Amino acid sequence: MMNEVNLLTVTAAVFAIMMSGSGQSRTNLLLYAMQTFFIALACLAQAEAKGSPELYTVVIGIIVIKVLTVPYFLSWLANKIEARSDPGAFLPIPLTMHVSILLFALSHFLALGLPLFKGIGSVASDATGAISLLLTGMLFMLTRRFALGQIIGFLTLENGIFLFAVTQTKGMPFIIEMGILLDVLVAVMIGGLFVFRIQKSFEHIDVTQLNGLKE
Amino acid sequence: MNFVTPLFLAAFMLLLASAVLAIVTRKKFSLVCVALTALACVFLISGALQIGRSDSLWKLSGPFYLGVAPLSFRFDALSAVFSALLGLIALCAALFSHAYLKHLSGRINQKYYWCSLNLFVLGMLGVFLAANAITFLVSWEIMSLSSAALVVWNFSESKGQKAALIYLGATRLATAFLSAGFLWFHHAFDSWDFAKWHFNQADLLVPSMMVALGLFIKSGIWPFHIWLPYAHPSAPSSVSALMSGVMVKVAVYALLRFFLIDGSGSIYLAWVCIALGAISSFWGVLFAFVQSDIKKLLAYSTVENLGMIFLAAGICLYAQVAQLKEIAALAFVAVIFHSINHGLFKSLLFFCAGAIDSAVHSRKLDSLGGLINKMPATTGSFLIGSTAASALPPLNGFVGKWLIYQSLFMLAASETERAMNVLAMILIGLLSFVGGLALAVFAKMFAVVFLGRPRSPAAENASECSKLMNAIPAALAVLCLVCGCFAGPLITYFCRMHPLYSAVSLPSLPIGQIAFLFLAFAIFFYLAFLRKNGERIRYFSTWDCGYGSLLPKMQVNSQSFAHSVGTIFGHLLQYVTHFEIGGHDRRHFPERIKAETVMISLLESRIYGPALALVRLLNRHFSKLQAGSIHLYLLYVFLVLVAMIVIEVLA
Amino acid sequence: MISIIEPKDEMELLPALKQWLQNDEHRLGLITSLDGKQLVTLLLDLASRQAKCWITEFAGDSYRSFTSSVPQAHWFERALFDMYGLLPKGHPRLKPALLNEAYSGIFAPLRSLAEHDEGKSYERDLSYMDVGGEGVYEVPVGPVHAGIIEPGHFRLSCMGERILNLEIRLGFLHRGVEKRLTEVPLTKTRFIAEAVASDTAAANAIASAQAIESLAGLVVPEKAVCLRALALEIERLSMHVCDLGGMAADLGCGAISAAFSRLRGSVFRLGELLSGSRFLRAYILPGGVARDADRYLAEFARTLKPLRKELNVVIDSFISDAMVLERLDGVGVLSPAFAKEFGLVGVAGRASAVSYDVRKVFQNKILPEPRIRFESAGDALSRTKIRVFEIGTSLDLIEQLLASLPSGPIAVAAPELLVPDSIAVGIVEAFRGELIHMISTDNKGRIKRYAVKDPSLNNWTGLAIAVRNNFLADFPVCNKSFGLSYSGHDL
Amino acid sequence: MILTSANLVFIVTLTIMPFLLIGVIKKIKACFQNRVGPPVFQSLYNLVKLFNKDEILSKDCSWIFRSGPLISFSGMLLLCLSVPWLPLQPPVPGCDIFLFVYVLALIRFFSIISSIDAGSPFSSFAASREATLSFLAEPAFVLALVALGISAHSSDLALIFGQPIENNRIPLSVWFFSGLALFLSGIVELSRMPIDDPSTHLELTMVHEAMVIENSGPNLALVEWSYALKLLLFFGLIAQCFVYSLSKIIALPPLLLPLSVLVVMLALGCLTAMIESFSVKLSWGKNPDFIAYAVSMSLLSSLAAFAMNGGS
Repeated sequence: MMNEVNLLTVTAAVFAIMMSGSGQSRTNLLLYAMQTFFIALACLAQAEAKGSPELYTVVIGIIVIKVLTVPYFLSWLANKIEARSDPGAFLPIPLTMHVSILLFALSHFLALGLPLFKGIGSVASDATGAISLLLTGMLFMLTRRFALGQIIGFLTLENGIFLFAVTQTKGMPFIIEMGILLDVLVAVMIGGLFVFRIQKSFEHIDVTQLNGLKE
Repeated sequence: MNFVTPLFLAAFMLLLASAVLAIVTRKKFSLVCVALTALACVFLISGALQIGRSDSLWKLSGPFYLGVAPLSFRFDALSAVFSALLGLIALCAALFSHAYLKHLSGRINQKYYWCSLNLFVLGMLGVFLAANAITFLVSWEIMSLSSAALVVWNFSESKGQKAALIYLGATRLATAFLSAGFLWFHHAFDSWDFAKWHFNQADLLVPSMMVALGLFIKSGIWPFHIWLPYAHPSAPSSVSALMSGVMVKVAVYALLRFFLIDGSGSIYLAWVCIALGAISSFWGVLFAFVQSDIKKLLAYSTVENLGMIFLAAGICLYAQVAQLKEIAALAFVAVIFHSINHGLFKSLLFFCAGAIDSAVHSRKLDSLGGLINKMPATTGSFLIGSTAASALPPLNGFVGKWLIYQSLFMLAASETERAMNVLAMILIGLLSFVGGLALAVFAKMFAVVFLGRPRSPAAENASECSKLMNAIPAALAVLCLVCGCFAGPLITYFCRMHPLYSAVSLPSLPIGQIAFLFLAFAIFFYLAFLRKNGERIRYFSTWDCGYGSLLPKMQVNSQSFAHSVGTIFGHLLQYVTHFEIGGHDRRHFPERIKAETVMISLLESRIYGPALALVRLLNRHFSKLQAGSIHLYLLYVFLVLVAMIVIEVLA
Repeated sequence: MISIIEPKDEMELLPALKQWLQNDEHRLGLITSLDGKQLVTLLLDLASRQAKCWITEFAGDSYRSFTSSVPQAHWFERALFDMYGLLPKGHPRLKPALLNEAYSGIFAPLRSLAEHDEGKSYERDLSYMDVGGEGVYEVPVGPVHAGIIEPGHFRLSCMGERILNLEIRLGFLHRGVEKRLTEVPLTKTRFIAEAVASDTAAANAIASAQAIESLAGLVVPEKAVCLRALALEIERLSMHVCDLGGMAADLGCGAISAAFSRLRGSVFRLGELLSGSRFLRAYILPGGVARDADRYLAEFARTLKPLRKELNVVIDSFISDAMVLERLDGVGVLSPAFAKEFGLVGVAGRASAVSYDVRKVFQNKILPEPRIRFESAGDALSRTKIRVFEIGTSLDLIEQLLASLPSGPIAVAAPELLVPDSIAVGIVEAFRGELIHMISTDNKGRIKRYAVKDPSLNNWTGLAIAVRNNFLADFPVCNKSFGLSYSGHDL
Repeated sequence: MILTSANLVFIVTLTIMPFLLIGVIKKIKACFQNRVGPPVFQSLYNLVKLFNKDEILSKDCSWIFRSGPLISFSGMLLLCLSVPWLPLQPPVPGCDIFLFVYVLALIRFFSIISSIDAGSPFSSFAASREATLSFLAEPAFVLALVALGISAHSSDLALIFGQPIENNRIPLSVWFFSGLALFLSGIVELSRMPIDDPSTHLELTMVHEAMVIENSGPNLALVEWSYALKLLLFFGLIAQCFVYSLSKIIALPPLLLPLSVLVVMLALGCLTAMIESFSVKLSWGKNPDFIAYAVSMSLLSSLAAFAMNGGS
């Protein structure tokens, strides 16, 4: 049955699903922030359960960097380049949401089939949220036309990996987790710069147009 | 005293007599034919009603031996239900034709029509009663060929030619698959008797799939539905009613007889039925929505309803395998009940379409409108038919759909494979979507045909057709209502037909009470609020924003009603609107604008078209082999001989 | 300003006009006639700030239509046909612009009675384009609308939810304004002039005053010039706030719409303090303004300050709402090419890259110059953005004018008679765009012909083009984003 | 129908609550617009007024036109008496999910055809819009109810809703997601913002209002009354979803249950009013996207229903 961590991860995954159904950059970012916030909460619950104090620092790091800084920076960026909404590529955006629900169900079955790390007291169904986040992130990247969407998708994917690591292992070394956080920050900044560059040189940030650059 | 066999025999004879009479006599035969056919139908119905639960077998031997097996017929509850339906619809069709053919007079050869019609009914009756494969196939062929003859009645038109060719192709294909399957079964069981065959054996998957495929093609289920929208508009309305109301049910009957009634089931066939049923219900209703020809629309709606019936059949098969007795019984009842329902309301709608056609001489929705004041009786029947087809309570269509929903719901809640639970849930979602669309389809059709202002002079000057043509749809409408409100006993009766589920108690719906309460409310509020205002009603023109009278063009028409749906599902429907803007300075001041919406059937353009092209290409190459030289043929024979010897030696 | 009059031969008129319009600094102001015997083509030179009138005399009552080469001319020609019965030969869509079914075929309001007595009748084509194809249906909207707005008939031909064609029929309000303006004494002219369109009272009064002043050779005192500019900006502010509120109401944001209505009340208060009338009526007169506002300026400044702050809050919450942006983006696009060819003016013009603003060109040098911004997307969003921007500009201008208000008299006496045989124009940037009043005098110095060109006249066609291929449900949004005037059009 | 205390409560609230809900929504909207707004029971007074008015009928219309409001009112009343929109046993038993959905469909069918009957351009394209929107939203509505039904192992609405708390086996997440899905599809069904603006004056953008544009007098009164009943029905079901999911966290005394449902219904009214004051009506092309959210919520609800059903 549900425990707290499970509930929180699933909530995060639901936010990711809702995110995949919106084409508006600001809604996406808001939902991303919510999703990450619930991941932070899940992390906190995990810290409570396992009694590992360094996880608290990680939680604060997540909240500061991924819940506040990154969405704020990206929404500033979106405003700057007037990338209000994404028309979507390959799949209509509402359908993306339904597909990601399907992926959610799939990850539920997948999680049930995972070998259990019984020794460390993790529960297989915790992985549902993590796997679903990962898949949703990838789907999100696939179905967005603009570079901003790719960044958000990438961040969601990264959230999924992080959540998987937190819930399914005893916990990575503290320094690595903090390092990952910083990496994410740097990646987003660089990604933002790229978005600017693309915008500048092509007057729009439609990545499907980049295909045309091939010889 | 059992009158069953004589009654059926009499029906057979009368039909045959009527067919022969139509061809032979030269004078006013129409009335006699009608009388004979009608009498046959009456015998048929009364025979079917007498069958009850006792099975009986009746063999024709001697001269009717046909070389391999005698023509043998079996009377049991299942065949009784379907032959009763056949009798009823055929009776209606015969009476209706009598009046309706005047509309087509000059364009149709009446002799030919009556002969084919009688043979058609005869063939269907044979299929419903057949006790062995030979009888089945012979009747099946009579049915297919005579119906094809009825479809081609206006062979002179290119549309009719195309319809006939497609229909003939489909029936040939269906017969081919059926015969192949039956041969295989004969090989396996060494008998032609259906009673000795077991269709659901695991090692006989291939032939049972072949048989099923033949039935799918005949029933016009996705992706074999393409003959329906061609054949129905082309055939006279009374024939369409018979084809859509009964003939496609022949496949359902065969499915029930072969695969469902023995209580076992093949899981693969279940999957195929569920998949094709689900797709065709969605596909059919979606295409129905964007049609603007009444009969084409009704044809697509048939695809939808057949899809639902096959979906229920698939669930029944699955539940039988999974030993879910209650669900299997529900789905079984749903299959029969919805077949009957669909037979009733669809033939009703086709009869009404015929009445409209004969009054306005057009089947185009966008040239009709405002017929409610001109054809009040037809309007009433059509309204009931439409509400039944949209599965609205308290009509029979709702009960059928409710049974399907209920079986899906129980499947979703049952303790079976998780994937099946999820699938059942998704199917409920899909069916509700289909239901919503069906409602939109029939609301659109009813409103565009009967309400508002007439869209063409012909519709303006239409008048009600003859009493007979009104009475038949009206009678069917009453039956629709009765089957809906008093569904409980029928459901129990149908459930008892299955040998294994006769003891299962099914959930029931107080539909009669609800309908009664509803009616009481409606009458009460009418009396309370609306009637006393009778003298306080003033009549004025529809709100025109003060500009002046509204033109017929200023009301939504069929295509515009469906346009949003067309754009939402544009990819499936291949829905494209072309614009043609003309004028001296078309950029600034266009003088003419024309918008044309076209749809290309995805299946026809992407699958059947290329497949046919491939066949033609191969034909062209293979025809070189057939040079007409005797030496060449001898060479072939020789080569085959050598090849066989080689194979024998190697083996 | 007094315009230069040049006679032009009928044959060379069209080539000359085409050549004139090749230059980006040149505009076509107005095509009309004085008494039905000639064409008067008013041309504006934005570089040298001059107006020029080409007068083409012709015999008979038909001439070769310009419309096929100069699309902007089509509405002028339709109006000419209605008013004088002058037939433009080869006009692609000669339908009534100012009259409707109620007027008999003989009636042409501006023709002399003698000509009417000849009993010449005109066939008016009152049909609508019948868009062909199966599934096309028509939605007639108006002239009586659900809201309290003026009459106009829109005939929308639709395919499902898509608009294929829009035909606009106006002229339900024909009041004979132009005729009446030639009949009343000069002292009463201003009252009729400002009633041409009552939401544009100040701009109409200023344009009328400017034309009369040029004909009378008056020099308006500096203070009066500034006070007039103040009135004009207040009117602009009030109407832009009103239009934004209307847009918010059409989008369904009831609360924001209500806030805009309330703020419009404050702007009215400014107008009342300045002129004594909330709608700026009876304030501007030839020679100056009617009332000195010195006593109320302190109160004026007190009202203005919080207004700016509150307006910013409401506008921000409206225009930065992602849903609003999304809703307006790409709706009712009018491409810059069309805007140029149909000579669009004002907000709608500037949203489609027509940067023309009368204040930049023709206004008095002593007035502060406004900031001008233009967009090139041409959709409802750009029109809304321009409107928001102009609210800011108007507030800036009001503050600047208030800070540097010169002292001195507010009016000079107006003469009884005007310069004979000349044509003068008053051009003002009303809140909808370029507004022209043209007065021509006879040999005794009386007004012979008074022509008004409302900004809406240029823009109605723009609306008809912009809604093509849009959703039917988006028509009100398109219409509101153009914000055109019915009464200004139906003179 | 036996007159028990539960039935009495049911019928009393049925007569008052619909008008109260509409009144509260209007009042709060007025508040946001700096207006005093109409009295809370203005819609009731309007009804009385309309019943006393003359009726104007179009010359083009037939008996279908007047049957639409009649059927829609009778059907709504029937549903309000047989669907447990209050957590009490309804006076008329035996309404199951599918019957509920299809009686609503019956009402929709007749309102669509009756709006086309007069041949008005406005009401006929509104009918097309209504048909399109409602079939898109139908799966969300049905699946949300079916998810609840699967958790409750019954398709009888009286066994899903209207149960005392201790009998309630449906898990929190199913209640919650179904509540969301019902709310979102309720917005579509009730033609509220952001799908349809009930207070607009623009015929071209309306759905429900344009459909009934030709109705007047008692006929219009029936339309408005049945709309009020529909509002009550939907809000009652949605409120119960939220109250039950709340009751999984906080223990509610059983007697307070109906009361708290009524309070939540009013709160939903407030929420609707807020949305209607600040949100923007969606473009016609964006409506399917909105409905997709409703469908997603119902899918999540069904997923939750299966996930939680696994243990049993």
